[in-house]
Amino acid sequence: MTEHTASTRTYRNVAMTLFVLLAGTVIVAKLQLGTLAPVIALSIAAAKAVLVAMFFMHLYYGSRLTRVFAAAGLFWLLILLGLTLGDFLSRS
Amino acid sequence: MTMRVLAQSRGFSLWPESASTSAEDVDLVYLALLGLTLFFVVLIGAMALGFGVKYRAGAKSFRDHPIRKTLPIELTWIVAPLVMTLVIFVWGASVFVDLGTPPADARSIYVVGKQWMWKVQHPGGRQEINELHVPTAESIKLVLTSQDVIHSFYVPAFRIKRDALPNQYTSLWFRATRPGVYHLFCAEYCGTDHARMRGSVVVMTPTDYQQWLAEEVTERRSDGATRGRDEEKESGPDSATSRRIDVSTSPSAFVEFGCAACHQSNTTDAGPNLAGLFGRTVRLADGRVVVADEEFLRRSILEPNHAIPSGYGNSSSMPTYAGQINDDQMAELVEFIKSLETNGEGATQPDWPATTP
Amino acid sequence: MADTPLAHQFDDVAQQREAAGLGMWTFLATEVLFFGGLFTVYTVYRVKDSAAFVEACHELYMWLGAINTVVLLTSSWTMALGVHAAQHGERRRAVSFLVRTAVLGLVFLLIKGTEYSLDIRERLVPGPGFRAEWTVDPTHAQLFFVLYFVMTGLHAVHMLAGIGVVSAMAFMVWKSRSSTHHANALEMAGLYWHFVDIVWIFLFPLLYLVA
Amino acid sequence: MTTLDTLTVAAPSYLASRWSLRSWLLTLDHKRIAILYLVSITGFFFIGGAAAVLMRLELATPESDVVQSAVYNRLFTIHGTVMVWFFLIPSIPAVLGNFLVPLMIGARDLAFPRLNLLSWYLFMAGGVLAIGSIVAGGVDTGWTFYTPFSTTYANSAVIPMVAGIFISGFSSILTGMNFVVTVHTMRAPGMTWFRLPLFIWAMYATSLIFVLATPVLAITLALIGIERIWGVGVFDPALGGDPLLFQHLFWFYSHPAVYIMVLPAMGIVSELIPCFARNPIFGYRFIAYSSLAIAILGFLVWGHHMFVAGQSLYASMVFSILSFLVAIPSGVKVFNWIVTLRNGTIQYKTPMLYALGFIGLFTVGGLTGLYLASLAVDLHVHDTYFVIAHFHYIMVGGAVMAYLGGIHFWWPKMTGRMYPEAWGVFSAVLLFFGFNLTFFPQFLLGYLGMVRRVAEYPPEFQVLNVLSSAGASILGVAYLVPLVYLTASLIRLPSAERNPWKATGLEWETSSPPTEFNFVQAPVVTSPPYAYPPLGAIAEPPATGVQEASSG
Repeated sequence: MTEHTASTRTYRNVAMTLFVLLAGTVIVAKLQLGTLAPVIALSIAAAKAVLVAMFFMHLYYGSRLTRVFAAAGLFWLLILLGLTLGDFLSRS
Repeated sequence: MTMRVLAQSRGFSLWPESASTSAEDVDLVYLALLGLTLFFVVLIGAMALGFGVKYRAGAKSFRDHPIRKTLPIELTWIVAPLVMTLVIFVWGASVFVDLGTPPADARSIYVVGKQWMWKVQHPGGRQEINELHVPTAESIKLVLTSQDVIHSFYVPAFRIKRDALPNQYTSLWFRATRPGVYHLFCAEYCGTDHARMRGSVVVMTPTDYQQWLAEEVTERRSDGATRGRDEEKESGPDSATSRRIDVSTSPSAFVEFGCAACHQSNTTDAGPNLAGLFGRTVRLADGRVVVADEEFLRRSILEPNHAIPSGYGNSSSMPTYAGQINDDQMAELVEFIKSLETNGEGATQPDWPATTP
Repeated sequence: MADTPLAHQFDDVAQQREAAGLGMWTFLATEVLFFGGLFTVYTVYRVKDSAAFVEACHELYMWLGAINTVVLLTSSWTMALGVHAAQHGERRRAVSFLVRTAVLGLVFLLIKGTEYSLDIRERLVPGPGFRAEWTVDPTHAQLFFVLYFVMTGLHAVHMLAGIGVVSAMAFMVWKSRSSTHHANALEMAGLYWHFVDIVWIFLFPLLYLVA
Repeated sequence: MTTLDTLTVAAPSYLASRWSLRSWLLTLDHKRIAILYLVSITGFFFIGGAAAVLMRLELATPESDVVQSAVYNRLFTIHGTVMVWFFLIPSIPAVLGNFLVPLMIGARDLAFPRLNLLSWYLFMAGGVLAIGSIVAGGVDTGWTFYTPFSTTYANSAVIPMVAGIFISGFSSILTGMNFVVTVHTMRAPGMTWFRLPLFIWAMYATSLIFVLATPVLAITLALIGIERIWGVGVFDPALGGDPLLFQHLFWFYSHPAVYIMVLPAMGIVSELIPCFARNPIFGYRFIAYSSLAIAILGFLVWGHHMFVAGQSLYASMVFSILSFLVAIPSGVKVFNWIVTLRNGTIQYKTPMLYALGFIGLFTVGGLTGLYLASLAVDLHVHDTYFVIAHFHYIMVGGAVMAYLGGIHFWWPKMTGRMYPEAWGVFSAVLLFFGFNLTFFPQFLLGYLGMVRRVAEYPPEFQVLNVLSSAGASILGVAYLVPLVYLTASLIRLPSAERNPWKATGLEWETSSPPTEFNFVQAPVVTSPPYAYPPLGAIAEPPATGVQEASSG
């Protein structure tokens, strides 16, 4: 049977990247960038989440079906968030 | 009392009365949908019945009709209904947009829902409970809010309905066509006596309506109404003449809460000039661009910080009036601000910077 | 993993393993929408009442949040290493990483608890005792703290469950003869742990960095 | 009895294998869990039904004379909550789905039998809490729990009811998870996706909704609980919240929930029509894909519940057009079912009558949905009896008709007994007439302007209300009749053959009732479903055994 093939070195690299991203997000927050700040902070969070999901959670090595399942939750969350927010943002 | 009259005047019927222009618009879309429904019900019913009889077990029917290609058939019953429904969508949406956009000259009446009654406040301060008198042939805009839970203002004869939300203004408008007394219901379940939160809308000819207005005024005067007479005279629908904010003609709430101290056109720039504000598109300090409608005015009084006009810093020096001002006073203030037209000075003052010149 | 026990409804171990993986991901999809409801509430109010939320957010201890993020990211790392060790038959290593993961989880909760107690002292708990002095608007500041406590509280409950599962797994792997015996279950526990980590990855910027 | 093969004689049926109470309460067998669900939801159905009977009794006159408003408000809340969460949502999935999904795909059980049992216990725990809230004085919020009424103003047992629904939500989630994983991983050799029975496609689509929508309801109800218990604001406008946000979250679940009810019903009808028309189903792939289309589109239309609630005009437009679109895949199904009748040899047995009744009533229910999707007309009919009539045509005329059709169809498989055909036909016809008499007048009432959730109404609405109440009494009888004869069939009536309908499908290849692990020999599938032979072949069963099924 095939095993998930991430090596401990991959894990270390991922973890280090995660720490760097965290440092980045804290620094950006301290820079007071105004309206841009939440966008950057959330983009970095998304990048971190993708790293964790792809490597720690083995999505990168997983079947396409598993990835579809992982994406489904996110997709439906976007439906909920998008249409709800759409209402509030388009009120006059 | 009117309820009883209402009850006796109505018999069994299968079609609701219609007494507004909106009723005709909505009925037309409804009839179109009814036609669509009949078409499909007859089509499907005839097919089911035809096949059902012809191919029943024991019937000696020919059962070897060739199976046609599936795809063209499937596409037919995907595309044809799609086109029909899209037509109905566009039609229904355009009527809805019309019914959601009150004409500029509409007369505003404030309606407050509370468990379990409707309070109506006419411009000028006249009030009714569970009754709404309106003239025919004039656009009426109802500005709705609620004191407690969500209610919904529903007049079947006008085919219109709008939820009244606590802490927020919503609105609807109509133009009544036929004098008469019509049901007013609360359509959103609101607690124990929701079923009894009923009233009536009395539609009158313009002459009768003028007479009714006069009666009301006389009654109020003989009752020793607390409000000044100037205000009643001034804040009628035609009174929105060009003028400055004159404390002597402004409603008591405007005086009581000291609005004039900052918002008078000729004072310092402590607060923006309110003349001509209503209905304009204004730019805010945080870059947003909003339309100053009733809801905007209401919220600005309760939460001054939610929208600070560009040029007035980042936080408002105005205190919040939340908890101090009641719905009647709010309606009065909003109506008063609406009645203020540009007084000439507004053009030179950058108080409420418009987005377009 | 020939020594993974096979339940009666499955034909073979591969099928069982696939079912478990899909089941776990399905469960995580429901968790995404469970937290997603809260994220939606938060986002809508953040957009509607941004000024009050920005002011309220300044009251949080950003550094404690950042440290906690480090703790959780590290725990995800040790969890991944624990699963890796179990799959490669290194039983002792697996147990040690699992214990480290659980301990890091406890450290996270400890820091979070400290932060809660500071919040309580500063009258940031919604309700009658909520601090009244806010320049923008106390009502919406309170709304921010309701969401802060609900979201971090729900996350903490998930952490508690995760710590329980990881500790139990550590015990079972320690007791079992072969580390691969529980590798499949351990992988599922790992998925859950990483998911809870991801939730925090989003909670941190949303709650602490909105300014 | 002669058709029982030697294989099944060797192993006892799932019903006969063990008799103790413990063997039922701790069973991991999907078929026994299905029976547990069947018994419990039948109980809930009659609790919800009793509330409906009292409501219709009260509405026979314009005044509140049978019960006062306060009681009436509790009655419609009981009716709504119990029927939605404790009958309709679990009805087809948890009873017929649980029983049939493994059988139809040729598996020994669901992927997670323990979770399956847990889901029944969660369901019962939720149900006990919900009933407890009724005992504790009732709830008067309506099943929609709109804020701020439910959080601040309602003076009734909201918390236990919300907790009960919260807990039973996890039962839905577990069932959905189980089905999704089972369909993906446990199909018999040769059972490709396009050889799956359409009931399985429908259950798969339903499970997607279970898994993806239910958690949002759970967290929303949890927020209601938090707001109510601690008095802090989440949705209460007085505390800075927005009640429309609650409505968004609530309908994000509760609109797709309608498809949880009707998709499985469509799955059943897709099984019944070809079987009793003795004809392969027309447009298999279109029916299969339309289930998925409904499940996905169904998530995008919730805002049509909020056209008059203060939602933005633009959002309303988007939700309106999407609501129109969701009608298309439903229409595709109806047309395909009808055309399946062509060239067939139609037998009007009880399940077929229910299936045809479903098509008629669902068509009316679906088309009247367009009125509510249309922005202009919704302005008038929103929150009136028009809405009540519409969704009862979908949920009762649709889902309940199909559920009863399915129960009759698979009754021999589930219990090993036949039901009395004459009584079956009688109650199906009675149900159809009773239903229409109850709910058709409500369309008229709605357009006349009678609002929902009222114990009192203007007297000019009385005639139609009396008609509706009269229909309800017929409807009530039509539900009691099957309860009686189906129960009696367990004791008195003859045993069923393995395949009394000469139907295709793996569930008919095993004994009636099946053995504990369903198939003595693992089935292998080699042909598409619904291979009903054309004319004349009706005398011969299409398949008589596992091996023959796999080759033919």
